Amino acid sequence: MTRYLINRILTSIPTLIAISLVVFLILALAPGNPMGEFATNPSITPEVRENIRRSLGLDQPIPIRYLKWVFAFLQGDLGYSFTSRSPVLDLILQRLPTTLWIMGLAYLLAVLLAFPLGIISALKRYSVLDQIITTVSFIGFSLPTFFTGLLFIIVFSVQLKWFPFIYNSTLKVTNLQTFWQQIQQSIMPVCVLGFYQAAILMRFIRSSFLEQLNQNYVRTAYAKGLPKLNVINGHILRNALIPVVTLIALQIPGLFAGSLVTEQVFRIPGIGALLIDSIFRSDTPVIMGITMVYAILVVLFNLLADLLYGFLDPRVQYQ
Amino acid sequence: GSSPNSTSTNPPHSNQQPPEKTLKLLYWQAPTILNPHLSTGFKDSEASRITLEPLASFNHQLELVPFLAAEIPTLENGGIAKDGKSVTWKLKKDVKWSDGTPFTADDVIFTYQFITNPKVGTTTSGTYEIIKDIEKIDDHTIKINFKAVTPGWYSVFVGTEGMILPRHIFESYNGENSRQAPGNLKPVGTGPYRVVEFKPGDVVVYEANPNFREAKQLGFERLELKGGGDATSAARAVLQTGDADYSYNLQVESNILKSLESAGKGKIVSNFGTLMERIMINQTDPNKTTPDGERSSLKFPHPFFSDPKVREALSLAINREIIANQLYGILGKPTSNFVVNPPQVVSPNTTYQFDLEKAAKLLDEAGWKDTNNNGIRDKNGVEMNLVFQTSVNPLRQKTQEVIKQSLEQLGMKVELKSIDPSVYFSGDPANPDTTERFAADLQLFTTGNTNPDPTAYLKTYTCDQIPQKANSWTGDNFSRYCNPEYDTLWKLATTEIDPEKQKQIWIKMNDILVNNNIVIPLIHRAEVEGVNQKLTGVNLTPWDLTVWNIKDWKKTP
Amino acid sequence: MQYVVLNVNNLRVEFETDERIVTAVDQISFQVGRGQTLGIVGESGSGKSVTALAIMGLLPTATAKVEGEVWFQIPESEDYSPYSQPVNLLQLSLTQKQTYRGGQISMIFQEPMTSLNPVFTIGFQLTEAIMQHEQLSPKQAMWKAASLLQEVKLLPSDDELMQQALEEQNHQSISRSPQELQDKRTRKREVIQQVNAQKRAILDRYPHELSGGQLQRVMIAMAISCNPILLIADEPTTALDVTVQATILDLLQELQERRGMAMIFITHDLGIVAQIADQVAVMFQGKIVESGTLEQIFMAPKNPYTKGLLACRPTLDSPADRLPTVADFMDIITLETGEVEIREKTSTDRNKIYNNISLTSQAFLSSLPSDNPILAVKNLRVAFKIPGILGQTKRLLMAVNDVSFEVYPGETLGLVGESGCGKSTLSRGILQLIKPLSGQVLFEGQDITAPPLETSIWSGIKNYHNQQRFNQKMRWVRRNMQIIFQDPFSSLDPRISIGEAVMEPLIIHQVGQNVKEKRDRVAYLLERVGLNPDLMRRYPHEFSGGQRQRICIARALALNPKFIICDESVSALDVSVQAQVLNLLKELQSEFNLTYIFISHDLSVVKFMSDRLIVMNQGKIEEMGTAEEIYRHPKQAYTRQLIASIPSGIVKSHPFN
Amino acid sequence: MTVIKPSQPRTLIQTAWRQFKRDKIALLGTIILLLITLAVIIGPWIYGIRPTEIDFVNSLSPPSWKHLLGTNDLGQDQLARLLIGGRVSLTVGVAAMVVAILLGTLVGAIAGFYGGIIDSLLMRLTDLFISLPQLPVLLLVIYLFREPLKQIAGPETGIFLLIIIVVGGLNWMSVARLVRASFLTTKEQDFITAAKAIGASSKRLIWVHILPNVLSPVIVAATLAVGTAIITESTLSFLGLGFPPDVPTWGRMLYDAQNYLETAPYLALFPGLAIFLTVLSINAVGDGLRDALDPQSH
Ligand SMILES: Nc1ncnc2c1ncn2[C@@H]1O[C@H](COP(=O)(O)OP(=O)(O)OP(=O)(O)O)[C@@H](O)[C@H]1O
Ligand SMILES: Nc1ncnc2c1ncn2[C@@H]1O[C@H](COP(=O)(O)OP(=O)(O)OP(=O)(O)O)[C@@H](O)[C@H]1O
Ligand SMILES: [Mg+2]
Ligand SMILES: [Mg+2]
Repeated sequence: MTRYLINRILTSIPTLIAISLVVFLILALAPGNPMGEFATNPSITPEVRENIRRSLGLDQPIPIRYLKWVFAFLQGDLGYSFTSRSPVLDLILQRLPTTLWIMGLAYLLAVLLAFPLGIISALKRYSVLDQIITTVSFIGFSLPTFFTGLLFIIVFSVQLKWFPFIYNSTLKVTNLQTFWQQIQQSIMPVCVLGFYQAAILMRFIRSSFLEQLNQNYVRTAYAKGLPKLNVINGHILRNALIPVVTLIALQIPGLFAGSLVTEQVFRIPGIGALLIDSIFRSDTPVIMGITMVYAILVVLFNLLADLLYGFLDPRVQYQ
Repeated sequence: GSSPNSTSTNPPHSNQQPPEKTLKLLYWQAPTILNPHLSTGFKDSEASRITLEPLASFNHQLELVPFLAAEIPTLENGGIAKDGKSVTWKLKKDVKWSDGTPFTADDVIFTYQFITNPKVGTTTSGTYEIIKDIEKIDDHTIKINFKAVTPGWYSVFVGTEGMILPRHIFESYNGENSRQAPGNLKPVGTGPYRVVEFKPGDVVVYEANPNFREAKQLGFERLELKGGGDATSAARAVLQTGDADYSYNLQVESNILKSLESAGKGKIVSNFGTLMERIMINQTDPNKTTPDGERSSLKFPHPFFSDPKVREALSLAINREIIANQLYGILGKPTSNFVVNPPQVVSPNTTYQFDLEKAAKLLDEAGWKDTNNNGIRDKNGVEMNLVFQTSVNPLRQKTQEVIKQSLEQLGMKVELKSIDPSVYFSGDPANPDTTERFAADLQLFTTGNTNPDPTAYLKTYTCDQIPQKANSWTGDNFSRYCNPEYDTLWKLATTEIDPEKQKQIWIKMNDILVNNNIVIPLIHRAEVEGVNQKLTGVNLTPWDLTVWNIKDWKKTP
Repeated sequence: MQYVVLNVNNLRVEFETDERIVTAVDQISFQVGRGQTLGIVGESGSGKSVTALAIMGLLPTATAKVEGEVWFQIPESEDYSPYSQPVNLLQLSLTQKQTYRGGQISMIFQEPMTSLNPVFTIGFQLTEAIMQHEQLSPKQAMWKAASLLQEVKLLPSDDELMQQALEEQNHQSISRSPQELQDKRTRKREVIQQVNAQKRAILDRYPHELSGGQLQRVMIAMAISCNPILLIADEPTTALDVTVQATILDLLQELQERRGMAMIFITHDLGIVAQIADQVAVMFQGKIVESGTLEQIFMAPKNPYTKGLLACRPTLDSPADRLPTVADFMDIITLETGEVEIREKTSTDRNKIYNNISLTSQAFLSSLPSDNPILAVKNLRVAFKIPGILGQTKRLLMAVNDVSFEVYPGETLGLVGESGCGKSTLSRGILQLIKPLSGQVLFEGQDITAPPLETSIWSGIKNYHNQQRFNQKMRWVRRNMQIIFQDPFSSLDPRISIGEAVMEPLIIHQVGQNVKEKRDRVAYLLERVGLNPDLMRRYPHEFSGGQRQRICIARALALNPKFIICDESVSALDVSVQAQVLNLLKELQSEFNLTYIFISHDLSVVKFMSDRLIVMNQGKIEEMGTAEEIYRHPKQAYTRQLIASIPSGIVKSHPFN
Repeated sequence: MTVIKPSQPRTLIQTAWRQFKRDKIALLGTIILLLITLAVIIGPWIYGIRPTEIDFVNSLSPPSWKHLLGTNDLGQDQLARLLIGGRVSLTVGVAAMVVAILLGTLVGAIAGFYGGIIDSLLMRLTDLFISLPQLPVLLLVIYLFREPLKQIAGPETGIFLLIIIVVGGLNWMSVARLVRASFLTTKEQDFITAAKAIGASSKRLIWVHILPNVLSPVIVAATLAVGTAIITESTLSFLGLGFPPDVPTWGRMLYDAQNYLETAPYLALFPGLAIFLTVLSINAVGDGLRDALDPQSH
């Protein structure tokens, strides 16, 4: 087991190096430039521009920049943002709580919705209920989130005036009142994201369940005289979970970068919003930092998914 | 009320903090740094301007208002040297930085050193190149010596680019380590409010600065400047729901703004500055390539736009009224001038007109006819196919479509192209999609003078500003227009001390560009701010940031 | 008649598939008495499982329509007062059914491998069944589960376990100090602890850690856990080999006697029924065509279908060159009303078939050694790399260990041995479908062993020539050596029509000028194996098991091979179908002058087919000789055990002799 | 005893079709999909109004007989735009899906079939693609290849090719994993050994025997991918990387409509409905196909 773990971790190192190299090259070669916004400003002369480039270290050749970045990264230094001139790590850490809160809640909501609905529609396959659930889930993933988000704002903020639509990241939860405020401002983004994720997850759960329903062991369980609920909860669920849990584990790194669009719509200062802003500002250190953290998470959760798989399914052995 | 919760169904928590004490500002572009000299956009300067101040600023009547200066230098009070080569500023004596340190002439001199230090790489250093040196006369007097005769002495330490930094904070960061300076993220300033918390790209929280000169008169205890999102919902927050009190630069189509404003929570305030939306006509051929791969090279004049009649026809085919009324509404008005502000230097000699028939006649006269009956005019085998590029922005795309429709009626084939702004304006010499490379026949964008003195702005049409491969595409003369007469006028303008004569030169230069249809001015754009109905004191000027007088902002309960 | 536990009256089951209604069980009636065993026999698809599931109430409610009555009555001696009135199982509510299921009526399913939940330990699955019907604490249930496993002999009895533990202790105690030896009480406690640990260890195993036979025992333990009054066993031994089958049958019989259960035993094999049943019902296309006591059915079968079933199973002393098949005894006639009727064939028809008995194998055998062998296997070793637990060092499993033998043209070499002894691996090794570890395979005198595995890309490139030569040779080998697998369904690609499947070798080896020629050959082959060539465009799932096996045979014959390996080619088939296929193989052999290696775990089948026999055990050859010799005078204990485990049938006199 | 019941022999396609016909939802989906396709193909010819015609007098007018689905803020006819835009959206969706499925199947098939070093290399490549941040990659690829492709294929086709390659090229990973897993199980089955025994080459094993058997999960993935591609295209328009602004794709129309949700909700309703109906019916067809193509399920 430990050997397996070490082995896996060692093999993921080249992957990470390749990712960092590819992303770095892409960023270095890509169009755009951190000074874009001042381009039409007549007072920014070519010399000024050159000075700025030098002060950002952009005058050095790409391989040297890359090597510098790698060495700093290995020492835990993610560098400084071009635009805000603050340490990348600080920027990421600053936004982590918000991301975890919103994305985490959204995913939780998705899981809580998707499981019962997916299971019900699998058990009642082809029934009216199944068709309703399926249709709703199709609606869920055929509408872009920027659109559903806006719809929510108009209905719940503008018309009904239930929730604020500007996410206040300075709100500190100190008592029940502020907690309630925090809940209020999180409901809409969490729902928009959660429904979208739930729609996708539900389809997977449904088909995974359908696959198990006709297995022989299910018949055995009924033959023992077990009530239907026990058969579903005890026997089918665990087997159907195996692929689904792996899928969930693989999707979790995605939460880190989050849904860029939802964050944009509700002004949630999450890591996803940071990434997209940085891309538009060509803020290479921030993009590199987020990407690498993301890549590491992907690799880690890949491993976790495998371990989980082995844990859930006794037939799997690590080689 | 102004907090987001005041609109919610349960009121109790809005009592927690009296809403009048907090001012909520909403910027759909979020600030990322609070050092205006290192910033990359106006959003950063806006947020910095709340804590930092220049020596003085122009108000919209073009009068200089002192901030850190004790008085405005004039010829009469001896502040402005007779030879036009220096200016002497007297500074206020009782000013303290927000941490209690007194403000002195050393801070101004340090700011100059910081800005011009090439290792720091400030974005404002270009403006300060005109300075030879700064002398410290005493602790509260400085004398700025210019390299040459400088009629525009007021372009340094004044307005947007003139904010003074505290020496004691930045002294040890005046070099390559400037990006580590804590003052970039938590500035110490002389302004009315000081920063309590800053999350780059998200929010800045300010509180009243107890060391401010007029601390007692401030309207708020606390300011929250929130960033992110899109312009429409920012407008919605101020105009429709009242979630915010003020929002900056609402680049939203005017019909949407109007319908949001009808909700009654807030009003729209337009600020006609210097920005002008223009169509640039390429004087060189973007489709011909030199042996070393250069497009839009000076070697190949444009096949049809080098003909003045064709350019005139183009200008006649553009319906500025429709564009202004239908698309811009309150956001802009049609214009025929290159320099649109300050009013004193706007040319009275130009007009615009929309007349497709006349345009068609001009084209016929110039020999551009549809000889092969494919719907497109041609001459000597050259078809009138043109590429029209701009940046991604709904208003611009719609403008493009309107123009395209007229041009196609006229018998030209138009391909529209929209480029991501971060590429279009990047100035990246390696990228063919920049405004500098101008690999198209027409391009559309907005710019203007940042200073009441338009000399630098008018320089963009001098011959030495043409971006070409030889100078690795630096220079702002994107149209590749070269006219010795214009260049001579520009030289004159830089040394003319008599304001009236200087004004005449500027107007003449403007007329050359417009009447030759080198540039087609479309719209004088307004910057639009959303202001809560109860917020008073907002008084915009084109020559400084919108929060320049935030000390006077108040909110009636 | 004894006390009747189950009384089935006019049971009728229909399935509503999308286009038509299938009557799977058609008006059947039977009774099962206490302590009695009813054997239900019939070919695949005759409705046996559906009957069982209908009694259990496990048919899919959405599509199945069940009519008739299933009366279940608890014997009076048992103390089940509320239920002593007979109840119609078909009319119970879901919750009422649950109390019967697994409690008073339980069932053993056909496939033990998939009938247990792979993600739970067998201990969990057993205790779950126990606690469903009895008020026991988890701990008590666990001990009960352990004792059930002892009852089904998956676990040695307490005494034996204790003995083992004691022996081990004595073994260890040599190194112990005398003081400890004296402390008897601690020793006893240690022994008990060890016994308990052993019990727990087996309960903590997962299904995949047990063999098929072991799993079937777990299923049986589960089924008897709550002292059922009626046990339904649906082909409980089909998936198992003879040795395991024998122990399971013994076990069931013993359990039934001890507990006095009523049992319904479903199978397609009359030989097994003979061993276990008291009453027999013969099903054919959803109907019971004949029923009666065991003696009645075996001694005086009335229905021609029953007669056919009885005759078609090869026995160890059946000398015939051809097996009788069901078709020899009856014709199926579809009446104008749409009903199906069975008509008996006249015996003259039958005799016609038996007249063409060819040369005796004795004479043939004596001529063998003078020929050159068509295939020679020399010191063949085939190994699998088994990954050690949790990625530790790999070890080699010698599935075939130093095997040498020769096969002569025209003969059939039988290969027997219990499951897992390496028969399939050997055949794959011969065909080079697996690379042997060492040894040689000579086909018609040519070495066809694959060149050694390339260790690196460079040596691979260097040996490119060798590889090319080998590939060339392989094409020739593939044309001349073929294999027919055990499972006809999984050895046909479900998405390729059978015509294409048979044509595939022709395409690969570019036989035949054009498509038409190829198609003609396919038609000929299909016809030859007894299939209608018009069915060429159908897909495997549209055929029955026997037909599918014929398709596989046709495919193997397509290239006119000289040599065919039949790897358990009939094990998965009904006895009645098995007879047809065996006959076909024999006919083809004489017609095309084929040489066979015939693999099976069923000694009687192998003996019927083969001239010479090889008995394999744990990768090695145990015994080799002529079939008669080995059967009459087995030299090895292992061989004797194999012979003993074949269901002999209690029928003293064969109905046709 | 086996009796061959005389009945017409059927091909797999015929059986599949028979099975498919019985699935009412799938059938409905097919019909809707056909209608939509037909509408966007011939609709623009029949419907007289040009989609680009600007008419400020009639801007933002609600649905009426003159403009069946109303007009946008430039006074352009929404139905005409919807029909023209549908062509682009549908082709982008389908083509990007084809790219993703082809790439994914290829990688998955090779990795699953050959195993060993090739497998682990390809799977690392897949990991790499999964952890790539897609936006910068999009920016780069479009920047690098827009001009050359425009030279070759013209402005609209060029960007079209680019978008399908980019959207497809960043969505193949899940398909690859799926196909690989199915390959691993399928290649162990007896019929593969049987095919090897008659001398079938690796190529034949992959193409003729294994691929058709792993098709059904791929089909489901494919139907999901069409919807994703249509929506991704709308996000691309949102980033300014999509088609020229005067090409009204459905996603772009939806994006443009967002500011008019209160004043002119019909602007969002119809493109939204179009995307939804298309995605829904494609998914229904996919579900039906999966069931129908599995010969064991009949
Ligand atoms: N769920 C079902 N839906 C439709 N038809 C079914 C179903 N289950 C069984 N059948 C049909 O009922 C008939 C009897 O099947 P059954 O499983 O009882 O056969 P069997 O005698 O047990 O065969 P085997 O020996 O192969 O197990 C078959 O024709 C089968 O196709
Ligand atoms: N692919 C494999 N990997 C590892 N071990 C294997 C593999 N295939 C077979 N074995 C092992 O090799 C031994 C011989 O297997 P083989 O399949 O040849 O047995 P068999 O005699 O054909 O059995 P059966 O009658 O069940 O078909 C068994 O112990 C089996 O577990
Ligand atoms: Mg059965
Ligand atoms: Mg075998």
